[in-house]
Amino acid sequence: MPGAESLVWVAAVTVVIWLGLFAYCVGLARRVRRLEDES
Amino acid sequence: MSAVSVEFQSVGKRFGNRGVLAAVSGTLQRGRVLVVAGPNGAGKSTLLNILAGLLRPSRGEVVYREGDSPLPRAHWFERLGMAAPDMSVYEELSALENLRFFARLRGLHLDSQAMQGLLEELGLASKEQSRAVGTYSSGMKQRVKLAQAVLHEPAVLLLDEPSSNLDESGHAVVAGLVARFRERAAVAVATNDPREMAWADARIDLAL
Amino acid sequence: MRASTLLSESVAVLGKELTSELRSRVALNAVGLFGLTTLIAVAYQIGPYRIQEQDRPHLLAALLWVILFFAATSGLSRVFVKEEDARTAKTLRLAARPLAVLAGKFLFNLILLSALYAFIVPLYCALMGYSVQGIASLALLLACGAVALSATSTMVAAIIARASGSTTLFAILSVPLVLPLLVMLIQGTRAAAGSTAIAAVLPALRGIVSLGGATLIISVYLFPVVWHD
Amino acid sequence: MTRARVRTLLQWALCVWLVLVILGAFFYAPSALGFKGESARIVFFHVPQAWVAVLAFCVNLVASLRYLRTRDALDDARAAAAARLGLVFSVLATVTGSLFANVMWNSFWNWDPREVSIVILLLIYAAYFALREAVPDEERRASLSAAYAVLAFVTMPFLVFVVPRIYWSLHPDTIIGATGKLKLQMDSRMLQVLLGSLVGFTGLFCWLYTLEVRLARVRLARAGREEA
Repeated sequence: MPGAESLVWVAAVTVVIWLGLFAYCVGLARRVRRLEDES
Repeated sequence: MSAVSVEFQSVGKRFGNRGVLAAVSGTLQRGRVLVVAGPNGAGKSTLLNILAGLLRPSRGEVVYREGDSPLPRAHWFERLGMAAPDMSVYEELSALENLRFFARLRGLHLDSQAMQGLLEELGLASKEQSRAVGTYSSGMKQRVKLAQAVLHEPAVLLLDEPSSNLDESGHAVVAGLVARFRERAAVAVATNDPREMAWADARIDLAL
Repeated sequence: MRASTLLSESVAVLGKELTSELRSRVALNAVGLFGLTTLIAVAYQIGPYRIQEQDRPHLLAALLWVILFFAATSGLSRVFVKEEDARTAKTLRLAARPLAVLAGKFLFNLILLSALYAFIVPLYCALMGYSVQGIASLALLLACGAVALSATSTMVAAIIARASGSTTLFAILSVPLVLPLLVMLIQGTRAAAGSTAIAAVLPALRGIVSLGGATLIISVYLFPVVWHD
Repeated sequence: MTRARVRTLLQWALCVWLVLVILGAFFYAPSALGFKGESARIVFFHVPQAWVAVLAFCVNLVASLRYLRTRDALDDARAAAAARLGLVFSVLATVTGSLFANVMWNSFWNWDPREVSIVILLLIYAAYFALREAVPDEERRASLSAAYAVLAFVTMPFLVFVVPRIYWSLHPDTIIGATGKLKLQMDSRMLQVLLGSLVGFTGLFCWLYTLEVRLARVRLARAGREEA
């Protein structure tokens, strides 16, 4: 397998995972902040 | 064995968001029968379970005292006899085998005659005693359950609806049992039956 | 305080289990029939000659444990659920020490499992033409496997009895705990089939004994929590 | 307000660190020899994910043991939070590992011992949540799931050390190799990135974990107020 092709999928997987983790973090942080402000 | 008393202070229980018992206080002691009355769902059984140490109260606390010193929780069950609608005996075993099993668990050295005598006292004729409990009528099962509760002469006796499924003669048997234990154990009876409420020396009325 | 010893109480619980079981035969029938059915299905469909010579050691060992595991699951999960169903759990809880209950139930499961193994394994060897070189090491492996598997399944059975009591939950909870054991047991059986030396099964045996032992020790600490809450 | 400020600072530090790790994984580390193309770069994320999955399992154990002692609902929430994160990261580790296996050996799954181990870990987490779902009463749910967590932890050493040792494995030896020492000959720059990534993922886990615990604390406080 040529290097470029494998680089593409590694990059794609990395991007997907990091976007997912980032969304999880931000969503969680926002929920915590909202709940803590409410109380 | 010296007398055991049970004190409970503002005991309450909730399951999730549903409160089943609001703060209740009282004392169980020898010579005084405590009757817990109230409509179905008011928390009578819950209170008895908490007193037995089978259920952790959400608030308040229960203290057992033997003589003057508090009794550690690990020893509550040894002093306790309890009969309740959700406490069955083994259906595959006969009444006698059941009693023999519970006697062995509690380390009692009872001969068969003592156990037969107890069952007869509770109104279970000796020819019935070696049949499997599964073949009994519900009234006869109730008598075996009561025998299981008092087998080891407990210092604390908790009876939850003791006359359920029993006829007139059965009711008299329970009355006799309560009278017998009033002087040697701390007794609590949870009931709806006006005749049983008459046994009360102290009474707690639970509301919905 | 108590006149009875833990041992006599455990024996009482075990005796009660055995008497009830001999009269109702629920677990015995479930385990025996399940085992026999899967065994016959496997033997009929695959038999001694369908498997290529080079695949025999792997496949026969794995098939044996698949049969034994599934037959056991149906019976072992019942030990505590039946107390909850018959409403005898609370009566027992008040009368017996938790450790006596655990010991009695564990021994009952162990006996049930041993009976299953004694019944199915010789039949399997005969029907599938499975020639085992190290009979002694296989017996040792089966004995240790029975102890480890009953330790795990007794604890899981206690947990599910307090949860929902469903056999599905039993399977879900026990699979991850039992899988490492099964892997080692299959590995050990393969070794026992190929060699008479006990040393051949020793690596697997060591793993099974330590995992089973660790589970038993931790159960002594955990069981009162599960049983009382 | 200082505590909130420290929190914000740490968050930003973590973000910068992780961006550096990602950049490092692609531009700083050389491509690994003996692997197809650039596919080995996934290792910089795969290994830390597996590590966090195991770490979460340990945190779950500690919280469960604490719960059994204190009977504090917050400890139960801690255990559940750790398990939730462990589930997420073990799924990620499984997926990345499986993709890598496909590139390397043309098969997504070949029942390698290490794959079996992570799958069992995954099954344990799934079983843990199945158990929690099945118990409506909160106290009983807490104590049963704590007991199961402790019971499941017993299999842990067998997953990590024993089973992979008995079996032959395709998996490159990494941090905890079957022989117990670092075997994979790594370029020093690769090692730097990998260790940096491990630190970063651990930080990420800590952040997520504290967020989950704060969430649980607020919820418990609210339930307590409703009761009063």
